[in-house]
This record gives sequence, structure tokens and C-alpha cells, in this order.
Amino acid sequence: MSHIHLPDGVLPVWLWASGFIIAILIGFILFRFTKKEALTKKLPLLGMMAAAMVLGASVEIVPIAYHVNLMVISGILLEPSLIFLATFVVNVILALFGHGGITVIGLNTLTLSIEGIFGYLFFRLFWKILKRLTPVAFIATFLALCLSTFSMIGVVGLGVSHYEELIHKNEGHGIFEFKLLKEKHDPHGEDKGKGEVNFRRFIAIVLSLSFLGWILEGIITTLIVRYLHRLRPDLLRLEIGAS
Amino acid sequence: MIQLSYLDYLSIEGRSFLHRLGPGWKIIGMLMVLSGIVLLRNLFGLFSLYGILLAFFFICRLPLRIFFLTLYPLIFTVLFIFISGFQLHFILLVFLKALSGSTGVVLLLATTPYPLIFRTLGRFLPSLLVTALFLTYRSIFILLKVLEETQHALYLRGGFQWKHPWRSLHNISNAFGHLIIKGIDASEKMYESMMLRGFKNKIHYRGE
Amino acid sequence: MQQGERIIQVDCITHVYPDMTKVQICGLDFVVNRGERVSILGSNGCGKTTLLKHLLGILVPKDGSVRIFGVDPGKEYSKIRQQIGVVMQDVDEQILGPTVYDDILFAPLNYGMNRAEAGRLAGSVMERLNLGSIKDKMVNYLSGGEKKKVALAGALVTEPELLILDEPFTGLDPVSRRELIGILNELNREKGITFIVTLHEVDLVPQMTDVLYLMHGHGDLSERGRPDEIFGKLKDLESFNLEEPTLTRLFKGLKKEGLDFGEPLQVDEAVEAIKKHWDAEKKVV
Amino acid sequence: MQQGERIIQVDCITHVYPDMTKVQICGLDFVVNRGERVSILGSNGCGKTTLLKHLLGILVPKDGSVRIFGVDPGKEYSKIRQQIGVVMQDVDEQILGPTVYDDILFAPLNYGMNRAEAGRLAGSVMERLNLGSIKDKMVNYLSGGEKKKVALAGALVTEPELLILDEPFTGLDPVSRRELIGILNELNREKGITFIVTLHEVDLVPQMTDVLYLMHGHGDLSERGRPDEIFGKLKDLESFNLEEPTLTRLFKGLKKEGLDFGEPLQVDEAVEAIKKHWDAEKKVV
Repeated sequence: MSHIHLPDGVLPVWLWASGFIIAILIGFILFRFTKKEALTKKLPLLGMMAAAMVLGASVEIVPIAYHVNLMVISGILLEPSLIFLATFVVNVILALFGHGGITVIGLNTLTLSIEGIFGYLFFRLFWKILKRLTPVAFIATFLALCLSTFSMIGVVGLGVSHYEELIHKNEGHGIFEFKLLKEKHDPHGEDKGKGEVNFRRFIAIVLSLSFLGWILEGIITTLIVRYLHRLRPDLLRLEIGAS
Repeated sequence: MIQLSYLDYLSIEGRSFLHRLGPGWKIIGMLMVLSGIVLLRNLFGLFSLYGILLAFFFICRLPLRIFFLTLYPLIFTVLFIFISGFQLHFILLVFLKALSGSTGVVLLLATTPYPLIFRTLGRFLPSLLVTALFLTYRSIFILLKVLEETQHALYLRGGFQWKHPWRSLHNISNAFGHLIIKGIDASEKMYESMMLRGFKNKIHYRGE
Repeated sequence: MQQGERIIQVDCITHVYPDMTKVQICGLDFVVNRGERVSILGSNGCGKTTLLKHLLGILVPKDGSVRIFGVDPGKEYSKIRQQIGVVMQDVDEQILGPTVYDDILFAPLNYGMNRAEAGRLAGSVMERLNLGSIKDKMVNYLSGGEKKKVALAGALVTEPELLILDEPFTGLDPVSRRELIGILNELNREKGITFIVTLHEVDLVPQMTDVLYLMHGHGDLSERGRPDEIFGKLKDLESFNLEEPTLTRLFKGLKKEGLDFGEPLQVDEAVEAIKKHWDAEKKVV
Repeated sequence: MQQGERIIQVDCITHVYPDMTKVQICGLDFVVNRGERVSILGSNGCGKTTLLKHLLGILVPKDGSVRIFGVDPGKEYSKIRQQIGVVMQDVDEQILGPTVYDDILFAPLNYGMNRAEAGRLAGSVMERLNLGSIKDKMVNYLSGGEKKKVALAGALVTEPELLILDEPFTGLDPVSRRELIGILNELNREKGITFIVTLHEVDLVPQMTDVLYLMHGHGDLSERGRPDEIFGKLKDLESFNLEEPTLTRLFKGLKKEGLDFGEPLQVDEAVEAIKKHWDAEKKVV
């Protein structure tokens, strides 16, 4: 679980709506400043890498939702402007078969493309400094995933007041739910701040689960990069990065 | 992953009334489901919404294995439980919302061939993006074959065994590397073919 | 546009691949005249595809020149694109539309035709290739043979004057092969379409070839001529990593035993030849 | 492990694909005995690959049973994995090591051998298949023929008792085909390896088959026997979407004309048969 596909219906409207707006804005800017011909030429590559990401997302390596998402390696191969569009396409398709939410396509695109874009940047940067493929690929992946997870936590954090609202809405609401709630409540009596949002616990859980994901994804990405380096070193464009 | 091609297959071969309904109506229906998810705050409303979707699901005789697909988002929704104090009301609320969303889209995709969905999206999205969606979808099926064959090879040659975790990880990574290289090769061939056939900037499709 | 006009001329081109493999298509010039059925026969990896890619402007030679319909394809392929239909080896990557019909419409719509005209062309090519029944099928679910036919339809729909096919028979069963050969010959006969086919199946050559080129090594074009001439003349095709057609081997074997029936390449000709000699022999004795 | 022991038994299995295509491998039971060279001949899409996938436990039948080396492959393939070498159709996807040598070491290392032992096995298989010169080549620069050989080496390296090959000849030029057939026959002769090959090239069958199965429709196994028996008996292979071997067509044609030379399947036999009759005829007259 190196990242989270936000589901529908949890986040407040203003949050996911602004996610869409920002994603569209970025997409529009990229679109304006990329040469049309260059983009047309790269469309099949974009399509194939997006397809690889969709497929990667659907092969579960450890049952229970750990899958690779190939986002960092795609970022390294596609470069930032294309990885953003590719991430958008991937999220639309994943959302279409229930993997992530429809309303959160914008937000998911933003948080996930951070992985791709920063993966690319870190990879280039560390390559200039270290010149050794294995640590560079691992650190770049690890940091990029870290960044993306924190941004996702940040996004979820922005909705805290919304969750409070959702939770409090029930008090004095339908009797049926209230009863169930009561029963549930007693054993957890010592739980401080019942009915309150406990965002810290969320962060702790997400980070501890993600940490394993970062390591695993870091290892897999490093091994993939090494494989690519042996078979098609041209794809990684390390010489350009070095100069 | 066979799921995606299976969904696609159902959308073409299915004969239920939802299959026959125009894609526009179904997308409007999907938008209604989404606004329900966004607006509804009481469990009764959400239960009803989910119930209606489930009813559609079984009236259209969609197979059970497709139903399991709709449960996927729960894995992530579980995390949100930790935000609240494990209150059943909140849990049910977010679960039902997430489930309604995923059931809605799966219902849409299982009863509507994807070109029709993309075509409808094409009225709102820039053509370049729609072309990218079409190419990605086509690419998924091209790469799916590569992926399946690679999985078979790993299996037949003992590439994935729990007793050798490090080696297995190594083998899996190589397999993904192979998938990426094949994908890039295929994208080059695709580009050549597009140029030979006069591609300018969009894929034309019926009813655009 | 008279019959026989020269439409392709390739003079000794050199290409260097990124991994430094050098392909030099040399020896003989590669020329094609209008209306000819041209086959390029050679083993795997001898440079057949490289030659085709130069004709299509996908590769640009380091040395030498390529002219096709009077232009240099490396620079001006878009000018002649509509005159040429192409099916390369991996048909999967060449099928771009979501359904069969959408895919066949791909080129006409890109060339700026209106939908009515494009539809008319598509209808006619689907009828010829007998694709009507799978018109609305999603391309992802086609069988291998269907994919080849759809790719061929996509290439033929714009009614090109020249058809270029790279290894079209690989992976097809004999009945599909025969069907494809029939279609090609019919197109040549009825519409005068020139076609260039690369292949390594020697037995198929006699059925669909006016002019045969042999290629070996890394791009060496060493023979040009009528198939029966070439198969008769060569002592062994083995040096080309090719096998002689079964019948050629049979009749060469018989000749060695003192029985000369000529060198027929097709089964019915062979039956006739043996029969004729047999009857003649009887009379003589 | 005596010669002739039954190692595979498939009883009328039914498989339903997700798209509801039903393949019923029935009619005859599919049985293989140790040491046999078995060919399954059938057109594209008739269910050959489906049968093989059931043998390998990749597919699990809805009805019917599969036994191979005494186990049910759907449940316990890992138990017999080391006894079986497999080359499926898309060799590209089966070559997983970055270099040829890495790929050949793949299975032995997965099976827990140490590097020295694995290296010894790899060395011996590379020698047999003559792969020494490309040992360190990157796999994506291999030619089609080389890829098949590398995949075969990867399957043979663990010294399996049974070799399963799906359409190994597709896309190979005749010389590579002949080489492959030679290797298979040699392995069968010297090491007693049993092999099962699916193919649609009728002409290749006589050169490498003890037991021939014909398959058509959706999995109908309709004939089992020696190749010459089957080809002689059947009036037409066309109903199987297959073409008869060139020589069979020739000799059937001659028979129709009143010239009966028997039904040889190989060129040298054919030369001999014609020669013999010719000489006999002369004497009679």
C-alpha cells in the first residue's frame, strides 16, 4: 500500500471540486506550453505507459491490496509533463472500474502525479550527485512516495471539519442508528473524545502501512530500473542527466 | 486483471435492459448516483441508493465475480474508520458512499461498451485527451496479453515461490521491466502505423 | 500511369541500427514496376523489414537513395501516403480503432474525407474481404486471422496503388493463407494493384509472384527474376537459410535418377508433367 | 520408469472461457506414453493451446480430468514442474533474464540449485543447442530463431522428462525449423524425452511424429494414429482447415490419373517410389 486511491463520498465537495479545478488548470498550462506535434508524437507512448500503470495496479503482489503502481518508473521514462496527463488517464480508467472514486479523480491525479514528477526530479538530481544506479533509484522512489503520501494525508486533513460534521450529524438523528451506536459505544467507553475526529490515529496507521509500501516499491522500482539499464539504457537517458 | 477485459466483454455481449439503454441516460444516472453520494447524509437514503444499485446489478444478471470488483474501494475506506471513533454510523456512512460509487461505475461499465462512454466524454473533454483514453484502452489489451504470458512463464518456470522471497521479488521486477520494454516497443510500432495511416491529432469514432 | 512504369527504385542503401548492426541493402538495385507482384524471400533477420521501412520513410538511409512514386519517402512520405497501403508484421499495434468499422474508417477520415465517402469506401472493402459479419466487433476480441484481415482492410480502404505487406502469412493456417493469396491476386488482376510481400515460406512464392528477390546475410539482394527461373537456377537455397519448394526438391531428385520431367512448381502442373512423360514413354516403348 | 508407461491421460475435459466460448476436448481421450513423439495438428483457434494449458495447470477444467505424471496439474503442478519443460507460443514473454545466460539459469536457480550446479546444467544445454556464441547477448536483440532456441534451452536445462511445445515452428525459416526438428528427434532418441508439439504445418508432421492427433472445431480430437495411416485414410484434410502435404496432394492427383505410386510422405521416398514404378513399367512393356 504505497499510496491510497481515495474513494467517493468521504471528502467534502469543496475539496474534491478544487482538486478538479487545480488538476484542470495544471493540465491546461501543460497543454499550452507543450508543442502539439511533440505531444502527438508521444501519445502512443503515453497510452502504453498508462496501460502499464493500469495493469500494474491490478496485479496484486501480496494479496490485500499491495500492488506496484509503476508511477516513479513511468515518471522517469515519460518526464513530468507527460506523466501528469498519463496519471490523469490512469485515474479515469481506474475510477471507471471501481478502483478509485469518480469525484476524486482530480485529487488522485494530483497526489499520484507528485510521485511521478518528483520521482523523475529526484532520480535526475541524485544521479548527478551519486552516479550509482541502485541507491539513486531506491532513494528517489522512497522519497517520491513519501512526499505523495504526505500530500495525500494533507488532502485528507483538509476535510477534518467535514468528518466532524458527518459524525455529529447522527447525534439526535434516526433512532435506529443511535441505538446501534450506543451499544458500540460502551465497550469503547474509555475512548477519549468519542465522536471526535482522531486525525493523529489516521496518520499513524497510514504512515505505518505506507512505510512498508515505500520500501517494497523502492526495491521493485530499483530492480526494474536495473533491468532497464541492462537492456535498454537509452530509455533512462542517464547521459543527458549527467551533462 | 482479467476483470477489466471481462467487464468489457459483458458490456458488449450482455442483453439486459440496461445494456439496451442509451449511454447518455446511463451517464445521467451515474451523475445522479454521484450527487446522491455527495448530498445524502442519512443512512436510510444511502441504504436505499445502494439497494437500488444492487437491484439493478442483479436484475441485469451481472456475475458475482464482477460484484467483488465493487468491494475494492473498501480497502481504502477502512482507513477512514481510524479518523472517527469507530462509530458504526460513520463507518456505515462512508462504506455505503464508497460502495454506491463503485457499484455505480461498475454497473455503467458492465453495461456500456467503452467507446460509447469515451464518445460521450468526448463532448466535454478535449479531443487529445479522448484520443489518449482510446489509445490507453487499446494498449491495455495489447499489454494484457504480454502480462498474462509473462505470468504463465513465471509460474511454469518456478519464478514465484514463497520459500524464495528475494528471488521471487527479483523475478517479478524483471517481469515488470519486460512489460515496460514491450510496451515501449509496441508504442513505437503504434506510432509508425498511425503515421502511415495519416494520423493528425485525433482518433475518429462513430457518432462523434 | 501506364502499366510497367517504374514506381520504386532503391540504390544501395546503408542503415546502421542503434546497436551498430549494419544493414546494407545492396548487390542488386531494388526496383518495382507498376502492376508487378513482387516477393522478397529471405530468412529471419536478413533485412527484409529494414528495406520496407526505408520504402515507407520510417527509416532514413545513411547512404544511398530511395525513390518511390518519384519522391524521397524519408522527406515527403505524406505526399504519397494515400497511394500506399501497408500492413507490417505486428498487426495488433496497427489496429487503432475501437471497433472493426472504426478502424477501417481510420485512414479515410484522417485523409479528410467526409463520413459518407469514407463509409462507401469502407463498405466496399469490407465486402471484398468478407468482413461484414464482424463489422461492429471490438478489435480486442478478434482472432489472429481476423486481425490480419482487418489490418489489410485498413490498408486497402483508401484504394492504394501499391500494397506493402511484411510477412503476412506468419501464424496463419493454410486455409487463411490461401484466402489471403486469392485476395491479393484478385486485387492485382482486377485493379492492377502492385504489391510487395516479404516472406520466408518458399512454397507460397509460386502462387503469387511475378518478380522474386532473394535476400540473405544482412541485406544482400542477390537474385531477381521469375520464381521458376530462380528456383531452377540455384544449386541450393540452403545458403539463404531457405528450403527449396517440396516439388523442386522432388523433381531435382528425379532428374538425378535420370527422370527429367521439367521443373513444375505447382501440384497440378506436376501431375500433368509426370502424366505426359509417362504416356509418352509408353508410346515410345 | 519403463518405456511406454502412460504419463498423460486426459478424459473429455470441458473448458468455458470468460467469453462463454466452450472448448470440449473430447471424442478421443488424449493419452501420451513415455518416449513418444506426439503431434497435435489443427488449424488456428481449434483448442490446441487450451489443451496444453490444461496439461500445465494454467487452466482448470470445468468437467473431466487431467492426470500428468500421476497428479492433477490444476492442484499440484509445483510437484511435477521440474519434470516438464515448456515453450509456449510467445517466446518473447518466456525469456525473462536480461542475458541469454541469465535466462537459462532462471529455472535451476528458482528450483534452489546452487550456482555451480546450475552453471553446469546451463553449459551442457548451451553446448547441445549451440548457443555458446550468444551466451552474453541481451535477450531483446535476439532474432526470432535465436529466441526460440533460448526458450528451448530454458526449458531443457533442468533435464525434463517431458517437453511441451506450442507452435514452435511459427515464424521460423525452414533451416531453423529443420534444426529444431533435428534437436527434438535427437533428444528423443538419446535421452528418451517424450515430447508433445502442437502445429498447423502439415508438411512437418512426418519428420517428427510417432503419434498424431488431429483436432478441429472447438477441441474435437477426431483422429489418433501414425501420420501415414491418418493422411492416407482421410479423404480431405480441408474440413480441418488444413492443407494436405504437397506430396500427398501430388500422389492423390496422380492416382486420379491412373498412376498409383503409393503415398510417400518424404521427398526421398517419393523419388524412390516413382523410380521404382517407372523401371517396373518399362520391364512390363
